[in-house]
Amino acid sequence: MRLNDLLGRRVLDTHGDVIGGVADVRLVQDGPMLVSMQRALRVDGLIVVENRATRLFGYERHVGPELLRRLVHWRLGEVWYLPWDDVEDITDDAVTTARSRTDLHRLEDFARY
Amino acid sequence: MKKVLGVTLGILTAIGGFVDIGDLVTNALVGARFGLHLAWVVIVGVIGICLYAEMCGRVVAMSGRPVFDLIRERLGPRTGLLTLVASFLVTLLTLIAEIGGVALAFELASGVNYLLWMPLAAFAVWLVIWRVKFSRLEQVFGLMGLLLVVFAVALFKLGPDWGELLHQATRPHPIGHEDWSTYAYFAIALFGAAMTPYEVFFFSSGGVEEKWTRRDLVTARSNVFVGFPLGGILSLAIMGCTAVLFLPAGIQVGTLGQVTLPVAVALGKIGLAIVLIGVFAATFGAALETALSCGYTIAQYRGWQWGKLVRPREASRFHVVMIVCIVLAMLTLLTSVDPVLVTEYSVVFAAMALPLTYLPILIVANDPDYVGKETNGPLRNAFGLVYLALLVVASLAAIPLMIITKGGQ
Amino acid sequence: MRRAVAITLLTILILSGCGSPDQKLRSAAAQSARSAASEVSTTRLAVEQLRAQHLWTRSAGQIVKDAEKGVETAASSFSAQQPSTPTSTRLYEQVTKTLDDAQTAVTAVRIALGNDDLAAAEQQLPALRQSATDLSRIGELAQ
Amino acid sequence: MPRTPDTSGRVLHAQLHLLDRQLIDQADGHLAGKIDDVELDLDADPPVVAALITGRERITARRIAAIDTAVTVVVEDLDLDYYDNWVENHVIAKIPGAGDATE
Repeated sequence: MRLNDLLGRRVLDTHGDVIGGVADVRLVQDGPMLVSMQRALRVDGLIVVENRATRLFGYERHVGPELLRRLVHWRLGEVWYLPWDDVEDITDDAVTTARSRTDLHRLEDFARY
Repeated sequence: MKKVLGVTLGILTAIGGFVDIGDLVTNALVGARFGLHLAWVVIVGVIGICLYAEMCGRVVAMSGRPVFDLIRERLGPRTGLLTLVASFLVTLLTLIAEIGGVALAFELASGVNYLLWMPLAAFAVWLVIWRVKFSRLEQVFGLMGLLLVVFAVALFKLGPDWGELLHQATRPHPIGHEDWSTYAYFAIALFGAAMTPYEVFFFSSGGVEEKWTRRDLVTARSNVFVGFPLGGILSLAIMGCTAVLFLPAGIQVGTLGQVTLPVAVALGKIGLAIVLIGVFAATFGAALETALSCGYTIAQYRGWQWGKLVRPREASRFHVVMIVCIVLAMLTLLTSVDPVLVTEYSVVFAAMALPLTYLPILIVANDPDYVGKETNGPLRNAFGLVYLALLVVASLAAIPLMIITKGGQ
Repeated sequence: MRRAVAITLLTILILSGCGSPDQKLRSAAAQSARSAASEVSTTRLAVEQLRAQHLWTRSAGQIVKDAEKGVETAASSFSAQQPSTPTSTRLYEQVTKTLDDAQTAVTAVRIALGNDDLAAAEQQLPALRQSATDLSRIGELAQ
Repeated sequence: MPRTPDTSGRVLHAQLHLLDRQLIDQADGHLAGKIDDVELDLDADPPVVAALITGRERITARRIAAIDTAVTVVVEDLDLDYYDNWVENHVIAKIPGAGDATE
């Protein structure tokens, strides 16, 4: 699957309600060993934003002029983190999760790196 | 000692390199029409370019990434492409104006029509880019551009009423037959001339060409914080000269000859010779910078090999872009369009392209992935945001004002 | 009835925003005169500096050549105006004559410099000064 | 407090850190295009980044040598310079001095 196809795709919760769109894919470099003696980039989960804008400008990481970051976040609405285990299915026009909107985790609640 | 020399050389180069045809024409024109009543815009513009050029220099020194890499990374391919088209067209327009400026300087010195000089100037620009090392090209034309200091000398020699000049400078409002719309229009033109986008493209790409590292931060900063303001003072001297000489006589500036006339009045033939060499160096140097910037922006957006630190054949697409641009500039000038008029429009269009160019710089200068611990402090960010707001206002107001004032008439 | 028509016409005229035809012509005259005055004064300055040996003949010639083009542009843009009342016709004729005088003087200087005849160019100085004064006066007619 | 994601390895964001980044050839340090897209293998266990896409070329994940402000890759037999070479052979090489260093 191509990243550009996944970005911006609708995310549906267990009730079939749209909760937002895919904004980014979180990768962790602890996958299987590759030939080049590096570990593969494992897909850890999806960053989902309420207003389906696809550009976060990297602001999920709390950098940048405060005012600009707030402006971006205000446009994005809620930002959630959807761990890969919670992703149920990816179809041509939507990503579905087993969770319901109310028990999604906000990205901010996860430890920053 | 060698280090001090390097820093001094960098500063001198920055002063000479700051002034180009846009600054020459816009400052002279504004001085003749508004006196120093718009001088504050030059100061605002210089602070802005210092602020953002310093961020660029820091990002380059810490990460090795030039500005257009950042623009595509942070704005994505689509908005990035929009920024590319806008800033590329403005830079090309500036290149046309600079090559025209070189030819006009020769016309003034020789009395031979500039259209005959123009192909020669264009060819020389290409040849220097093709054959001469980056650092040499920057230093030679930067240092020769310093000759424009003659404008400051001329201003003293003209013996102006300094009190009157200060009086004008501290009263920001239109005078005589001008109204607020032309006042605002030329404020945007001056702002665009001072902060024109190719300056950061060239500055940051130049940092990569010269392989800046963390150790070169001092050089980068001294160039920016000493060189650019002194370049700004040169701009003000040009404005002062026409304010003293042309404003009372009701002379409006529309040709390069009129731009240089105050120096001849004050210092005679020697002054004229010096100012013509200075104008040649400034416009020729800027023609090199804009031609290179045309190549830098497209190559950096597409990820092609670019730069003068490799042999031309290793960066073939980069060189082809520059050749095409120089040929386009030549063809445009052959339609006998007035280069001074092209300059007047180019600085206003520059103002329009600015916000999308400077936004990614501000974002990345805060990103530890790029600059490590050297992120912007709160003061820099506050200034950065104020300027971003100013740029947005100028960019939105540029076209309506251009229509209302019929291009500043 | 007649009165109603007159009022309507007046309203249209005011609403159309271009003011009376007289005013329109005055404003065009002022603008052309100001740009012509600029070129005439540039020529005057160039000749004076040449006399003081502050300029090369070639450069002065180039400056005057450009000024001549500028005066021509100003004169031809004004001559395209359409005077429609007796007052405007009078103004039109007067301004056209002043612009013509300016053009003649600048052209004479250009020719003199082309022939390296500084004396002939200097002879035009009084005419240039007079022309600049006249043009400036017209320039004050409107904003 | 929700479970903190497993952070034993380095954390990257595909769009932020990979997409639209500059590619660099590890062999000679030359610039080799931009990352136009990233191919994810979501059916693998665990799901991983399978390849980087630039223009028409596909760079498999095992060729990635380093990910920094630019991404260094092992190019070897990949033809990333196809267009650059074409322009070089048909235009630039024909101009005198194309192969010389500048002075």
